Amino acid sequence: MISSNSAALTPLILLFMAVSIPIVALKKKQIAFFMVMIATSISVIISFYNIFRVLKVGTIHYHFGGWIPPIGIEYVLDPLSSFMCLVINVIALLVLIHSKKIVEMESKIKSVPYYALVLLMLCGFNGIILAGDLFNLYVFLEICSLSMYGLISVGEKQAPVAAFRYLIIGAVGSSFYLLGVGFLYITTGSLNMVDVRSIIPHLYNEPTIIVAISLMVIGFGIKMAVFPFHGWLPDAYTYAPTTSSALIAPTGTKIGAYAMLRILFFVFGVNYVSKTLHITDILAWLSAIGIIYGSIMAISQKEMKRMLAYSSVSQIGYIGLGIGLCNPMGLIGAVLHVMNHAIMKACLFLVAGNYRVKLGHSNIFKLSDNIRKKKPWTTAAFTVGALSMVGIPPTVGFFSKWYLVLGTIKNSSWVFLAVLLISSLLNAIYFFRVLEKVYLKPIRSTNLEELNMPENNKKDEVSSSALIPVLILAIALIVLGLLNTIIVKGIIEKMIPAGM
Amino acid sequence: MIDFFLGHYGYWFAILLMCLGLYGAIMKKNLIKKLIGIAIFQTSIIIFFVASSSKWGATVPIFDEKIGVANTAKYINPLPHTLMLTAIVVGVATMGVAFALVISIFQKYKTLDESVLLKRMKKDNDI
Amino acid sequence: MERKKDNPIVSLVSRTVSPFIMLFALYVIFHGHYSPGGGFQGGTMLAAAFILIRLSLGMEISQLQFKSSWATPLGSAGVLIYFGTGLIALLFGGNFLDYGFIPFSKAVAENRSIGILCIEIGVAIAVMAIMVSIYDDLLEGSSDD
Amino acid sequence: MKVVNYLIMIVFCALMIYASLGLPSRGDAYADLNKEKSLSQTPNAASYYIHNAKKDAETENMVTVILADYRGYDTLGEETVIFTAGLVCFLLLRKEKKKNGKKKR
Amino acid sequence: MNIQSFYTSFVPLYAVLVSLIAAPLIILSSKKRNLREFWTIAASLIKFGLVVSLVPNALLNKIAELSIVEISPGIELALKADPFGVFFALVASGLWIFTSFYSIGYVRGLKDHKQTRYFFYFAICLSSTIGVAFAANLLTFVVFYEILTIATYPLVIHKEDEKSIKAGRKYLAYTLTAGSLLIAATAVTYQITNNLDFKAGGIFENIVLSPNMAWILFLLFLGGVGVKASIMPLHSWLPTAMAAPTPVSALLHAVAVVKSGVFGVVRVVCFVFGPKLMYELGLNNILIVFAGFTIIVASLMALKQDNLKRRLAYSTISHLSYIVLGAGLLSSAAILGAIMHIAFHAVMKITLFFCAGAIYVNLHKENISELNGVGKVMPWTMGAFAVGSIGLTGIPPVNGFVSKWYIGLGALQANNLIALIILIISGLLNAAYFFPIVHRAFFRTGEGLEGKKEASPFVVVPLVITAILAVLLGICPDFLFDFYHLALRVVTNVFGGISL
Repeated sequence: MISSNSAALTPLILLFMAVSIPIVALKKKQIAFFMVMIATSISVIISFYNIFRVLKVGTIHYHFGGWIPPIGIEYVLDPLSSFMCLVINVIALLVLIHSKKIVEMESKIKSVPYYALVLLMLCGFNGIILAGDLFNLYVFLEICSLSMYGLISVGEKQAPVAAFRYLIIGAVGSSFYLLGVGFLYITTGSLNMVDVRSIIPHLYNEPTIIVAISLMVIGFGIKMAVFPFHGWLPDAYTYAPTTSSALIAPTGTKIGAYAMLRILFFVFGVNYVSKTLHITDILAWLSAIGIIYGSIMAISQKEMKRMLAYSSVSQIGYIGLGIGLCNPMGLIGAVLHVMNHAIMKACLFLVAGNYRVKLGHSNIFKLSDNIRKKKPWTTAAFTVGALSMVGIPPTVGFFSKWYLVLGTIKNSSWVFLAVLLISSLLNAIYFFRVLEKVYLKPIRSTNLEELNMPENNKKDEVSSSALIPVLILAIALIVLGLLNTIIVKGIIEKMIPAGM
Repeated sequence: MIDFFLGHYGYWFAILLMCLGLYGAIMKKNLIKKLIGIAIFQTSIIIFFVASSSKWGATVPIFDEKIGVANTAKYINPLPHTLMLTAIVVGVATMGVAFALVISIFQKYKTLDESVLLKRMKKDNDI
Repeated sequence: MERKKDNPIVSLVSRTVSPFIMLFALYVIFHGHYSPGGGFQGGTMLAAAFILIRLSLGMEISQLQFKSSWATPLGSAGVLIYFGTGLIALLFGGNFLDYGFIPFSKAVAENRSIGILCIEIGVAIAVMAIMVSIYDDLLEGSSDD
Repeated sequence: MKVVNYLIMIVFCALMIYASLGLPSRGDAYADLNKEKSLSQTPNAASYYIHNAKKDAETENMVTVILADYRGYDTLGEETVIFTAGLVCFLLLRKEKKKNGKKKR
Repeated sequence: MNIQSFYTSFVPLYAVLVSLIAAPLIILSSKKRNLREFWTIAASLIKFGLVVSLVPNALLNKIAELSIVEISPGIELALKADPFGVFFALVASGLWIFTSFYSIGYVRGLKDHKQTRYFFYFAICLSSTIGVAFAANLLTFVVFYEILTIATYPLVIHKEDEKSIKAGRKYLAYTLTAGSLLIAATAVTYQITNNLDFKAGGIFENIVLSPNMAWILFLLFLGGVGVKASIMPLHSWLPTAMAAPTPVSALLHAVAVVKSGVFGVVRVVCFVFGPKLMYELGLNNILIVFAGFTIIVASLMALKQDNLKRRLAYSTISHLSYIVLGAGLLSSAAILGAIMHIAFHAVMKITLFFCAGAIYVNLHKENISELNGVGKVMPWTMGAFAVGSIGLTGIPPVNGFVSKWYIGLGALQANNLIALIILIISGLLNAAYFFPIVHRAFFRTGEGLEGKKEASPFVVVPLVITAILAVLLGICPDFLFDFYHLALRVVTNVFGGISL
């Protein structure tokens, strides 16, 4: 029974647990955390199971209600979706382990609805990833968007404003997507992705299709914060509570990227979007601008979380560029970078959260080297994450960059090559700025004696529940870097859509 | 020409509403007005969908013994209606969340004007 | 903030009308099979009935009718009814939400009809509870204290 | 900034009008979305619903059948959406109750 | 090609891993100084032993090859102990022994801070240098090259004062840019040839390459490896990096970093492009022009430096360009000389840096103008310094003469008189900037030197040994380690036969 339904189980289990939390945790709030743990662990196990099954038997279609598409709704479990599911769920599990103490320590978050919303958001992510139906995707997009607004808004004082601005632009984005679906439905008469893919070649010259695709691209562009639509992101990530930003930053924008990829290549067709409409070219150019813009903005930030948020804008550009290159190497780079960026952003945001919890701030200019003495492991993890961000081998950051570089060269797009190389230098600037602060003695410090007092330098590492996930993520960056070929050859190469 | 106009003016009204809604959502400074814009935008999409489902001379999609089900032209297309039921609920939910956010913004800043809000946020940042 | 004295007409009318709204809501829910209507529409009407009482008689009295702390669990319960219906189908060997497998009666079509009814009820409960809970929360948030 | 916003509006409006020119006439019962078979000869969902809703679920209201059965998963999602909205309001606005006031409220 | 028998051997991997394993041990024993330094010494000795064990087979052209893990589809992280790699590894690991002993004396003498960090990164640095030496393909080369960049950074900023931090930033800016260019070049190469394995005679040997493409590619490579080889105008990080502690400077400028740069140049010339292609397209001219320019200008700039270490740095820049010049001449004798100069210059320059460090530790003097009469106080040190100076000027019997001789021979072989003239002029300039120092030290009387003695044996013994080694290698280039035959083997492999 589990094997025949495993394709649909991850969102369902997350949904079930999320819905039961308000009932079960009515009397005892601590249960909420354990339920979250159970739900995410199970979903991770099922994701692993799914990925192996997909590799064994190929694409799996799951029909809800037993109705065969296009009558009913289906879930599609192919290498791409199973891989994304795994990445998202594993990251979520690690971040949530970290959240054990942090959530209640930070501000006064009500843990019961908070954890329920976390699970709902994950359910939304999983639903989007697996969806084989355009409208079903919209519904789950809304689930995860709404819970994201909620999760962001309980942070600092400014958080509701950030969440509201995100809500406005997000609502416009998802409405655009819905409108796109509307045009697509009116023209093709179908909502199923596979079905639409088979119908669309007959309609390539219709203006409605062109408008539908642009609306959808704008919609997902907003969700993935690609360059001109990134406005909501920095505020939202900065003011959100630690757990939220560590959950949303690695996963939220990736979902937009995934949906973009899915819609462009698996619904409209590779040749159509790249050769006829040149939408991928536009995406690539916007991403390239975003890469540079995000990096430059990150350099000018003094708040660590804000810096990481801008660096997200730039890293999303990498993914968008990889999609926009529209060749196998670019796609491999993009998908690998989705995983890579998810891991390293989770790692970095968790470290920023750890600092915030212990120091009460995460202002780069107020950091000094006694934080390293106090928290050597956290800082080491941060270093690995930063190096991966810069693209230093053998971290996986180097390899995703390598594939992207190969992709740009394949297309002979030298400008993008230059952008990729320049951006890794810009990344180096803003990360080494932090590393200098964290590792080196302050050069001009008025209270040097105070800093050197033994009690100030005593080891004061965060609790193990907050430390272990960070370390796992950091180690994963190196291990996955060395083993990236297993992933690339085993899964990512199987995702490359026909016609690429 | 006239036929084309008659066949499309319904869409155009929906499009006009969309533009109105979008205008409100991105141009207005007041948060409530923005929300009204979003609501109009979402509603116009609903109108657009429902308009697409119509068929001249057809009846509501409820099974009728006298008509039978052999001829689909006798019932209007039920699928957009179903989708829009969902979209309505999504819209309502978005509005609920949005109002919750607005209230919590008002609790903290005592204003709903975006430009003032941004200034105060900046002030909070500097502290 | 000083509360204004209750207007007897308002309270009387709303108390009278509220049960009828509920009744009509139930009709809408259960008649969804045959005419426009269903869980969402009925659920919102039910919620409207409760919110009417909350509006006219104030928070304290309306708590006797429907406690706000129950709203979220009740909403959960509504979703769970829906979910459970799908799950039963799954447990009896079908796909998720395949009501044909629910062993209510022999005929598959009839099973489906009953399944639809079940989930309409679930939807109605959830929508009603959540609507009331959103109303309560918004009210609680906007009242200064 | 304002100019850009106006530009966005105008572009959006123009885009939509352009798209609407390609739409089938409103009320055309024989447009693509209402046909029995799609262009690639796959069954058309809407027509299938009209034909089979009564037979499949013993229910007259086709919208209800689609909502709750054919596309029941959407509806589950939609219910979850509204549940999410409720939780967000809960998270944001509901005040923590004092211990003795728990029973009273 | 020659008869090359390949056999699998783990020795190169062990050679890389030895110091990598030593690194965590060093950290773990940070409290016990003696144990910590024992690890360093042990690792350096074992590493040297391992590398020496590869020499006989390398001389027989039995190339030990080992692929560790596939890091990109079709490209493996592979190590190959070919004669050239063994040659460089021999230089690096051999001099590491001296540097370790010397470092111990140095940091203890200065009671330096963060000694554990210092030894830790030292070990990693050496690991990556050996990795660079043994890299079997370009991507592996890039990986280790980048690790080397990062591992050297903490050593450059070791003092943690404003000057060294600025130097570190400059160092990073230069080397990371170079790394990016190298990645781009590697990717382009991969796109063209679909093969990145180093091959004597060049990867491009049998591939038709358009001249424009070849030029762009060569410039990219040159930018990539040229920064570390500090070809002018890419040299300016090197004098600033003098802010680092002396052993680090010795390591940077004599062994690890700059030598891996010139090693890269020779790799690119002989093993990527191949002399034939270089000659056909005239690519070598650019090398000759830049190298000649650098030799003269750097020597001139060395003349006007008063800071001893800075003068040595400029001398290094000029001597590195000897090697580049040798590679650019493309004749067998010139390349033989260039390769031998890698080793011989390393021996001489490390002697000089040790001397500079010894003077600094003992007398706290950094400037040449203060060195009056030092030779009387520290006869051993200054004697070694004199030997080094003589060698760098190119006077027999010190080893500098041998390599210079071959380069000169190569210039004649290539009918390049200008190169020969440059060599002669530079020899004179070398004499002009080194001999005054010796003269000052021995023949002038200084002040404030009463009661000063020779530095600690930890410092003096290594430098005396390296000086003796320099002389011995000058008399018999094959002494102990078969440098001459190894170099000859490399040249034979590259040219298929040799005519001197």
